Amino acid sequence: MARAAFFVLAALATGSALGLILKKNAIHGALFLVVNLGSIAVLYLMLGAEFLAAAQVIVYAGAIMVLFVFAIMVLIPGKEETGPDPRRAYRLLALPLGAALLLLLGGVVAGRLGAPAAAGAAGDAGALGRLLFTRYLFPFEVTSVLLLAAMVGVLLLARRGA
Amino acid sequence: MRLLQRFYLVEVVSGLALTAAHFFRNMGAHARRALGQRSASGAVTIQYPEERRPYSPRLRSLHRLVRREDGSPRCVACMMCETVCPAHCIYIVADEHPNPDIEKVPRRFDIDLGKCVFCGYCVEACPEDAIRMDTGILEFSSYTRAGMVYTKEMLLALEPVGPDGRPRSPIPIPADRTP
Amino acid sequence: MVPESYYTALSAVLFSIGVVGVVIRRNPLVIFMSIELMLNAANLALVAFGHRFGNLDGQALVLFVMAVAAAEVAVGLAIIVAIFRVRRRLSVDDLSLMRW
Amino acid sequence: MPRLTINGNEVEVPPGTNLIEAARRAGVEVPHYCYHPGLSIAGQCRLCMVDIEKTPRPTIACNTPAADGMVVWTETDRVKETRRSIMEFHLINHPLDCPVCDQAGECWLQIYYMRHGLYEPRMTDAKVHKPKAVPLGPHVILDAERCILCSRCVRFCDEVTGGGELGIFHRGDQSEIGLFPGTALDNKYSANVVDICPVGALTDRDFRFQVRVWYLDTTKSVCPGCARGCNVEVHTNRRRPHHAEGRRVARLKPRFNADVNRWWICDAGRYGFAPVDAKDRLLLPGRREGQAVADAGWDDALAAVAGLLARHAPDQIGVIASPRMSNEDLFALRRLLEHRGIRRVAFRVPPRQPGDEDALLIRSDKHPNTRGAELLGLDGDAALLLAAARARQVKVLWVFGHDLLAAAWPEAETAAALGALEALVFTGANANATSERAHFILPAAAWIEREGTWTNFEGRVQRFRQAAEPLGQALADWDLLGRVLAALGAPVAATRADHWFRELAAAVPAFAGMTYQALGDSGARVNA
Amino acid sequence: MIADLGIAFGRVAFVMMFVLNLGGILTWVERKQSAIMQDRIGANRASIFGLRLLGLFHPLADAIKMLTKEDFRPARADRFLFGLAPFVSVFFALVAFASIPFGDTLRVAGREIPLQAVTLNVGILYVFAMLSLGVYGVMMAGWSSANNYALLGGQRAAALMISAEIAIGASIMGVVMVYGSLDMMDIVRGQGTLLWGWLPAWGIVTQPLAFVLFLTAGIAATKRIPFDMPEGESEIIGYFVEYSGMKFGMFAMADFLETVVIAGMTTSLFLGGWQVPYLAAEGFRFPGGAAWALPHLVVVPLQVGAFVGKVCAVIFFMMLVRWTLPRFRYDQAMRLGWLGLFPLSVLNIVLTGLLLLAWGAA
Repeated sequence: MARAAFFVLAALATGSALGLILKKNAIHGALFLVVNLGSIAVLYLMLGAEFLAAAQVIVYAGAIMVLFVFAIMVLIPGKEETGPDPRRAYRLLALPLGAALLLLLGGVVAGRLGAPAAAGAAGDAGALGRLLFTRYLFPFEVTSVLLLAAMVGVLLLARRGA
Repeated sequence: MRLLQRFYLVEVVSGLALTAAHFFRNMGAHARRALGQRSASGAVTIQYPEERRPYSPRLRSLHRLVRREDGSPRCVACMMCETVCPAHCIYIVADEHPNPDIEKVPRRFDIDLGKCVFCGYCVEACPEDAIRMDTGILEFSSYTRAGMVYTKEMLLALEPVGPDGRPRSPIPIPADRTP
Repeated sequence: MVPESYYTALSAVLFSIGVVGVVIRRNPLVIFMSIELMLNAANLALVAFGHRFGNLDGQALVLFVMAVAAAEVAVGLAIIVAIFRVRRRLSVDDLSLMRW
Repeated sequence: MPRLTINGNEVEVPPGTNLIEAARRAGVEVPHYCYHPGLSIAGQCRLCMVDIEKTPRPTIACNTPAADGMVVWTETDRVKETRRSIMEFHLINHPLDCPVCDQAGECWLQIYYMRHGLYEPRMTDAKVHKPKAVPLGPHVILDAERCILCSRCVRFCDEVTGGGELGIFHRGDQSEIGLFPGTALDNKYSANVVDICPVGALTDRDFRFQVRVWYLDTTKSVCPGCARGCNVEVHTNRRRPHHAEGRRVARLKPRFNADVNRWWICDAGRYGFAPVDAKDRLLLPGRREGQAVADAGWDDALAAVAGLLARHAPDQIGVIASPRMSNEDLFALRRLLEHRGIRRVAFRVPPRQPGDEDALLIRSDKHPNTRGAELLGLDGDAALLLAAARARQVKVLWVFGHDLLAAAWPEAETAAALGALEALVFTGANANATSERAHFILPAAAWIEREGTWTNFEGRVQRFRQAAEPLGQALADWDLLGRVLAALGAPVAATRADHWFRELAAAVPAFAGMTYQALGDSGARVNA
Repeated sequence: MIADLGIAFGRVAFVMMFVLNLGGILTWVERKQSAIMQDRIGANRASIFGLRLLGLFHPLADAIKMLTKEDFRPARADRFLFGLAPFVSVFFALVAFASIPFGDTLRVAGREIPLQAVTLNVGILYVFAMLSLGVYGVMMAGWSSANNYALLGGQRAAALMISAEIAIGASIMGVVMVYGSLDMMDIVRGQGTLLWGWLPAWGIVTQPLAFVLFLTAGIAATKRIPFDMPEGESEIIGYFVEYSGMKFGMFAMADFLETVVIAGMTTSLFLGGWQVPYLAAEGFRFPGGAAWALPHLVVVPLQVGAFVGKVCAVIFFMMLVRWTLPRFRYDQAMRLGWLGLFPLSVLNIVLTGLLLLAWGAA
């Protein structure tokens, strides 16, 4: 049952990822990515990470991808990538290289994680929060500084004629 | 704006209080009416097709052609109304009247109500008081453009509004209308 | 129960697709989204490892990745929009200069 | 030359000019009813009163010749009072039914009453009733009540046509216009009395109740009815197509031209506009295949005709032009003939019955441009051309407008000639027996639908202007001839009638120096 | 196993029926309530055999009309997304209600059935996530219509929903902090306690500021008046201009469903959810010491009824707002969201934290 669900979700995730990189239309690509993110969120749920699943949907699908779709709509693309590609040969090289990377990663993963799973940890939000505010307190604070810096940077960039 | 108004919330609440007061007062009236108190009314509106207000005597409603005593139209096809009509919705074709003292008679007198703007200029312009807009009829929709064209015979068949403000003429239903 | 290696294999596939996407596409927005795809693949691997080793460090890391991704997207999109305003077209091949 | 002062302005007029004409020269209008410059002076209506200094009371201007040193005032209080009183007097028995009256909108009683009338009526007595809607003749209807007894119509019949059919009968307020017993107002100029009647007493049976005059548009034109070329106004009704069964031309009115028709026009010309809106108008270019006529479209039809002209030797092609065509059309045709070297050309087709003629206006030649065709050198023998067709020497014949089968020639011979042709091309506005046999039908615009010039029998070149859009896909002859020329590879620069006229003026000595501007409204004589 | 499946199906079916029917009936409520507020009579024309039933047949007539109308699609529209958009809109509005509890745990035949379609220990985040996904339907509709007005409407909608959701998310945090759980069932249970022995610790008592902020932002998230600038039906054209027939109806339906969801969330987070004041599992226990024991099978329906009643009251209030306030201008709504609601909800979080610390120390 769980295995079947995993394969369905994996197929969905892979298919939508392929859709993202193969669809000419950027809006379609973005919506494929949303589907991909959603299926990964469900995978998180299957891995017991309920809080992460919700955060994934809220932050990624609900905020980041909305920003993407918004930006695509504002820029109204669709005309790009229509002319002849001057670097087609280089780009086609990506396919064998990507396959090679996949093989490499597969080899690494297959080597390390062949053993059957131990009991999963409880992914409860309280525990996660406790961890964040004890062991990862410093990174957490640094992240807030990063977000602040990003916000200031965006404000500067968004000012017209700057 | 006062400082309090700037906060908006206070004004929102007072607005909500007003509408809510209306709601509950009217709801109470509806309830009392449902319980048999006929005088209670939760609405000030008129349920149009069933309830009608008497029209103003000056209301400009569907046109009619006035008849002589012998039933022929008073109209002498002088084209004053056709000329003055800002919507160009009147179509008159004149003919010789057998009585040389009357001289002219409309062979055709069509009003395209799909174009008419109900300005009443035709009534003002008529030297013979042959066209009036006093039928009290306001409902003459049609599913086709042709159904909006009222011919001489139809206009002659209409009667003035009765003393009760209700049209005495049968409300004309164009032939193409399906119930 | 699904073995964690399945998840990591899926993660590897998604990561490779993301890499290919970054290389073959010319639209900076799509490239950007491919990068997001790669980040997600990494996140999936992190959660799977965390599950495998029975602790929450993986999930904590994922949260940080998300925060960083959000910041990155905001800044990146702002830059792309700013470039578009100047260039009126979008293609990474035009963006080889550091100044414009 | 007497010099006189009218309303303070000095004006010099020829001797014998009356004060109305003198005032008109000074830019002053003196209201009048009975006076008409083309008729004798009656002094009947008394409206044209003016004040002349050193005279005790106002005097009628129509019967007072201008004298040197005269000082005339037309707008003194005394004059105004007199006019108002006379208008009141005229209206004693005139019915107030302007909306019904067909003259409304162009009625001088209306116009002058608005300007000079007494707006507070003082008459309380019943009006005298007289016969209404009495037909006087085939074209004129009398409403005796509306008559103000100016006697213009009586004088017209006495002096211009000489028939004397009309008179004023009875006395006092019972006076009325009528026919002398045993007569009818049926002379060839009878409808002119409608034009000169200042009120709605005499109306036109053809126009009566068809359209209100304020819906009409006016275009200056020339009558196409005979070689006289009377100047006319075409009154078209374009905005109310439901009137008069959709006919665009409501009526023709004579237009004053001192050198051609003065104020008059014959009835035949006045009512000769019917073909313009007739049912037999040719609307679409067609090609006959067997019995059926298929719509061809201009491009195909003109290409086919050009192909005929190009394929056959010039000697195998004949053209019968028409003296109804304008100078521009004929010149375009001449260019075409010159381009192909075609010599078999004619334009005279003898009518079966000779036309009537009189000393006033009517000419026996019923074509408006015979002189123009002669001047352009298109004269040939049409009978010889048909004989050549019968002998199968002419394979292609292009006929403009004529009905060859209705000509004076034996009909069987003509039919044989047409039957022997390889191709008959017909260009014209209306269908006829010849167009029934044509292989190609090219619809031409009627004269009111286009502009151009005609040369009348005296050699006066006169313009007619476009009054309406062509029906269907009809084109002016010069336009379709220009397109054929272009299809034959000849460069055509002219895209408007005046372009063709300019080329004509440059090429034909008789027309040298003429332009549309120079022709103006009254035309100009050719240099021959 | 089969019984479990049946129970799960029953829970989902109850929520579906509740949300869908309430959403459907809201079209009638909207007409009738506005009429009564405005001294009118309102929808009363649709009739079956002369039976008018206070205009209750109007939603039915609407449905028939929408189903039989021409389903128009612009020639240059993106075929797939144009068709998908209304479904996305309705879908997320519909599933958002899943983790809102409509009653306490029902114990019957030795089983414990939580009265909630899906039990999630991050339920509140789930609802929030589903609400935030609704914006995709709107944006897809605006973009795929190939109409610049629709596109602008979609952008307005997206901007509005983002700013509203930020405020919703931030104002929820205070509630989460007070009740110490992300599970909506826990939050509702937490509201069953009494403060000072007599005051039910509902969210509206413990988090009054958050309540106002949440309700405001929630109304904004439903895209209805006074926040209807994505699609001001009377003046400004919006993201579903090109839609007709049932697809148009689905967008309207999505708005109503979101209204129900927001009302359900408000009830659960601030109005005690299914809690009836002083009603515990065994029966009423009033502050004075009086008690009235009730059987379990009476208590639970009472609680479900309380939940339904509270949701209806909140919807009534939202309709009241909708028929009272004029529309915000786009910049005003943005200013309200980013400069009003969001900072205030952050302030609320800080204040709540300080108070909780003080409470804990005391």
